[in-house]
Amino acid sequence: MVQAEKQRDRIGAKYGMWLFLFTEILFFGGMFLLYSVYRSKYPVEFHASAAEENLLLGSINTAVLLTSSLFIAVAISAVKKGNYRLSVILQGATILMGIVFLGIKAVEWFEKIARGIYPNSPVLDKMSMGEILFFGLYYVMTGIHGLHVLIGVCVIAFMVYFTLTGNITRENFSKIENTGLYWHFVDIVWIYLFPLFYLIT
Amino acid sequence: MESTASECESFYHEKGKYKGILSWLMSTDHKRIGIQYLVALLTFFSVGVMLGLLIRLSLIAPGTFIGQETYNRVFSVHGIIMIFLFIIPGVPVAFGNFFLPIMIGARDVAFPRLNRFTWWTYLAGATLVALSLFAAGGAPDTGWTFYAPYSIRAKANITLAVTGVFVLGFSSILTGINFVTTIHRLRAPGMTWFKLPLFVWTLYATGWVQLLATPVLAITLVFIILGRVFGVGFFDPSKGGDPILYEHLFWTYSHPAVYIMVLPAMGIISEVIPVFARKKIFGYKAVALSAIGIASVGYFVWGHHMFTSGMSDTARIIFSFITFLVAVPSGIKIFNWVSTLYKGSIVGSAPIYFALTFIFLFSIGGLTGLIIGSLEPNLQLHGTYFIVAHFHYVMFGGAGFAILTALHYWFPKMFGRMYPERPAKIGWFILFIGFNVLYFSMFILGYEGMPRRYFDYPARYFPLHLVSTIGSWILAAGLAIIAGNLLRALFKGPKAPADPWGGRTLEWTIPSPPPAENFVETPVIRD
Amino acid sequence: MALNATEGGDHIGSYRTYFFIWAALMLLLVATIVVAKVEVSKYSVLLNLFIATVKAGLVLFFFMHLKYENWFLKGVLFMVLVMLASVIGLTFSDVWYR
Amino acid sequence: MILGPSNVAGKIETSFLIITAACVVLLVAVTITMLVFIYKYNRRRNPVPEDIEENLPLEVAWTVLPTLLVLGMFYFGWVDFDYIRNPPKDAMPIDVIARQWSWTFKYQDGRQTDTLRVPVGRPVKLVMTSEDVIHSLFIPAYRIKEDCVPGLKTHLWFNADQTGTFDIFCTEYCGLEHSHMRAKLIAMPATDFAAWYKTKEEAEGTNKGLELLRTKGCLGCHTTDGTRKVGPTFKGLYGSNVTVVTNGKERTTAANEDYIERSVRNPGADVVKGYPNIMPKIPVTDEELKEILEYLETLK
Ligand code: HEA
Ligand code: HEA
Ligand code: HEC
Ligand code: CUA
Ligand SMILES: [Cu+2]
Repeated sequence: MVQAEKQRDRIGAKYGMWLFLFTEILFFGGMFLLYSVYRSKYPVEFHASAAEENLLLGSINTAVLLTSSLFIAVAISAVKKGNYRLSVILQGATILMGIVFLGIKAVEWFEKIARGIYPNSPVLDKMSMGEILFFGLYYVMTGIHGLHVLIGVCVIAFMVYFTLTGNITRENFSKIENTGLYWHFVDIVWIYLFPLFYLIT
Repeated sequence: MESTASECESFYHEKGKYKGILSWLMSTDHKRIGIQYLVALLTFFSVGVMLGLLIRLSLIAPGTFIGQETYNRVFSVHGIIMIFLFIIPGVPVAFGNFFLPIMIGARDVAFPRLNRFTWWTYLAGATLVALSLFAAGGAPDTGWTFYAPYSIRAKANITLAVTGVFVLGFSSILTGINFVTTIHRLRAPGMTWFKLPLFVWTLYATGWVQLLATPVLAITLVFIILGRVFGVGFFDPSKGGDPILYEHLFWTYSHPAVYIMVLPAMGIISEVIPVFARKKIFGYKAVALSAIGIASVGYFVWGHHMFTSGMSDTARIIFSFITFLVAVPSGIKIFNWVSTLYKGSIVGSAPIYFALTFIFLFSIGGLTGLIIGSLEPNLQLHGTYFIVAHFHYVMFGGAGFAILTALHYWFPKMFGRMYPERPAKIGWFILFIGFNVLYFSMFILGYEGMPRRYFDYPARYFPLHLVSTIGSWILAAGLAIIAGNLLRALFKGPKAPADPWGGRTLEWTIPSPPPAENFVETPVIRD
Repeated sequence: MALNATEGGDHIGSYRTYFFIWAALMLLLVATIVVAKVEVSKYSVLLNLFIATVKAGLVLFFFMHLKYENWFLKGVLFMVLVMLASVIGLTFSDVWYR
Repeated sequence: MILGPSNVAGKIETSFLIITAACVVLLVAVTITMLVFIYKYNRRRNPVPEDIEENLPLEVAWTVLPTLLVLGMFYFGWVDFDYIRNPPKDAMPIDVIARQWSWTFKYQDGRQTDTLRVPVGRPVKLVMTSEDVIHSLFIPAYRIKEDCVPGLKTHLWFNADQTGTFDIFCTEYCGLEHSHMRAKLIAMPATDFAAWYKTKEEAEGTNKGLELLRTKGCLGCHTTDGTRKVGPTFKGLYGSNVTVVTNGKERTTAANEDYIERSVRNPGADVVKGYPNIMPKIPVTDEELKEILEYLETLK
């Protein structure tokens, strides 16, 4: 294997990104482990609590995130084809979708908080143990996922800047390609969170 | 230095973008980063050693030197520093950084700037841990395992310490990613997988463990932080949580972590033994693949730390069974090392003294690991000094002695100077005696039922505690001689040739210390 | 080396494929909601997770180009998932039999 | 088969010795081989090394043989494990409650003690739990231990074969006084035990109040002899003047019945100066409190 040029080992960069995603899988894996154990311990309570989630908002959010994945995928292809204008527009659209997602998430959170349901709240602590755990997991898992979305949005904002300044080109697209991988991964996590919190009723 | 010296200056003199101290702190050169890691590690290590000696001192007369509360904080901090600041990052970040690229014939790691960044994250994490010692509230007093629900209720600065460990974990993950990518992408032409030096193989296996295990620790620590700050009760029984689940998550990381400590250490031994036996390693492929074997089986044995935790009997039997399987690849390594000596022509230099001692001490540590990995004896020995003895034998007798081996073996290459042999061997001898006096008595203590993390104990355990403490002073004397010897050589030692030992790996083909970009021409490996 | 045989990055995904994948994802989204609401059977939980896995697979293989990557990445990804599954499985050997 | 002071002790000892012996043999074999090689193939005696790269049969041998060996060791660790873990149906149950930093043992008839008394020759099953953090009950002489986990019931069982007094240690780190969280196990002849079990009054500690302090775990943190533990001593407390911190302000108050009642019912309200605010709220009924107060009065 030839020693590639130091700065431009695109395949190396991609490997690095995939490796990072593997660590993310296990990071979220820890949470899914907790979820599955507590779900198996308190099936009835989890069942009931999931029914309280706002299915409409959850579904919209899933659609939003899936669409954003389409945008970023096309944006990357556009870079590779040299169509930078289209790429910038679609990256912008991805950011927008990300923000919409976070907005809707915030609405859901605040609606719950307004009802007094949040970790350690007097209302929640009076509920059954299964419910305490369900909502605890809900906040932690969607919260950490939301944090990932937020980071993604920021990173894509940088990519827009790089595309505009010519730092990302059809020859040198590692950065945006890796950003895309990250964004899709965040999408995949949500693909699982959605049924676990909204559908399993 | 030898002939090539004139064309390429050593990396110590490299003229970079920055001047003075910044030329170190901002450098992305893997060798400079490696040296900086080494300095940081040894600094924390000496703090850890002091605390260890303090533990021993306190144990011969509980209450005379330090109080109960202080004792609890001291052993916790001793554990946290030794594990998270010293021995887990240890070999990879110091020696791995310095030698991995050279050994595979590369100019640097795959992501040099990321490498720089990990050093800073390491320092940030270490700083947070250090802060937790001094901030109001007091140093953590949970033990290095942070068991819930105690760690969620205790009043000390646990949040701070845990955040620090989280950051350190992040640094460890990034190092893993960097190394794995480097080994995949930057091997010199002709450097096929089965021509890789064995040290590189172990770093590769370690890299994967860092990558796949550390995130589990990260999320576990996040749960602890959330529990303390927001009252999320995942491990709090009054909120339905299950404290045993914390133990599962913690050990899912922390058992593989013991292989992060020992695998690269084994790599060092695999390098040193053939060089000083002046022949090739016996069963190269078996040694290389057993590293992968240890890494992958080691992922599934974490439950052996929980045999008396209230875990189901079914799980205990499964975990004990898998635990025994880990011994097989470790055994393969030991057997191949010993066979390498066969028909060799052994040169008795300091590095091989340490390396062979590693084999002996690690075997004791590992074999006692099997005793406590058995279902019945564990009922007796868990939570006693037997465990303390086991892990000091593997961590310090194993990984620690490998670091000493590496320090002596690579000292000429890293610093361009030779050290005198005699004091090194005298130091080795005292260290060896002190080590066994210190820790072997702990096996007996543990067998007799002395619990660990005990500030105070029934009088019948006193004699052995005293023996152990005396051992700790002998040990410290040995270490002082070794450290003094190396420190003196650093400034006064004669210049080292490119290849003082007759080593066969690539680092010995370049001058000591290596030039900035390692190789003038990318080496091509042939048979 | 075999590692270099094909590399996903060289592949330029066509807009059309992406669009179809997106459409499929949307359909699966509708499907999963229907499955959950209609409560086809007591296995709807499993069915939902299965649908999620299909969705994740589509994203992985097409959006993330895994289809065009070499065996190494696919193999390692598989290994990671098996590892995670085993960790969960081993934990359940405690949780279920306690 | 080795015998011990209880049925399980000998079994565990046997398994320990078998496995340890195997390990020692291995260690000695490896070490001696190593030493012989170092001696024979040292540079002076064998100046010319000879490269031997591989030997497949050997490699296979030391993969397969150790595998069989460790399976054997695993087996010896396992043989009696199921016996040790599964108490017989007729075992006498005793509830164990662990808390920071004391033990309470509850017998079937509701009787509570801080010393575990068991009859020789009869299986005993300990059903254990904790009120706060994780503890672990360890009887070194019997070579068994098991964690006491809050929110969970764990168990141990044994059949005492010899009379005697043995240590009980807490072996899971549980905070400040972990190393003093000890108790005694007294294995007594069955007849003595029956006699003791029948007497409602505690033989040595005839005082009801003292008995309560002991079983409620107060004596885990307080003493009655004037020495300082985690909390202030009870000696001379009643009727004295104490300096306490209330809502961050220091004040001096008389230690009368009201004060002590408040201290027990709501420990965080007045915190004695110089002590940490860690006393837990331990449920105490009014009668019990009265007994305690009566006893404290005698400690003047
Ligand atoms: C470097 C670190 C390191 C390493 C390498 C190991 C290696 C092993 N450890 Fe250890 N261990 C620790 C660090 C380490 N450990 C620490 C820190 C703790 C305590 C944590 C805490 O609670 O604070 C611990 C605790 C610990 C426990 C839990 C005890 C308890 O708390 O109840 C157990 C139980 O099974 C165990 C087992 C093993 C085994 C089977 C190995 C095996 O990998 C060993 C394999 C090696 C050999 C077997 C020896 C060499 C081989 C031969 C000589 C060949 C011939 C032998 C055969 C084929 C049988 N360890
Ligand atoms: C790498 C890990 C490491 C090392 C090196 C040490 C070193 C020492 N340890 Fe240990 N120890 C732990 C990790 C380590 N420890 C852990 C994880 C715990 C558990 C904490 C807990 O319960 O939470 C523990 C707990 C522990 C206890 C039990 C406390 C208790 O349960 O109450 C004791 C008691 O004596 C002890 C003593 C010592 C002593 C005297 C030393 C030393 O001071 C001995 C002196 C050391 C040397 C002389 C140096 C050896 C040289 C090298 C490693 C190479 C470096 C080379 C150079 C600097 C040149 N330690
Ligand atoms: C975990 C340790 C702990 C336990 C168990 C405990 N205490 Fe305390 N106790 C303390 C501490 C520490 C203080 C001093 C700080 C304070 O006042 O809160 C204290 C203070 C007191 C005081 C006030 C003493 C004074 O000098 O003014 C009384 C009375 C008291 N405890 C009674 C009890 C009784 C009765 C029990 C058992 C039912 C009990 N304690 C159990 C730790 C404990
Ligand atoms: Cu209770 Cu330690
Ligand atoms: Cu382990």
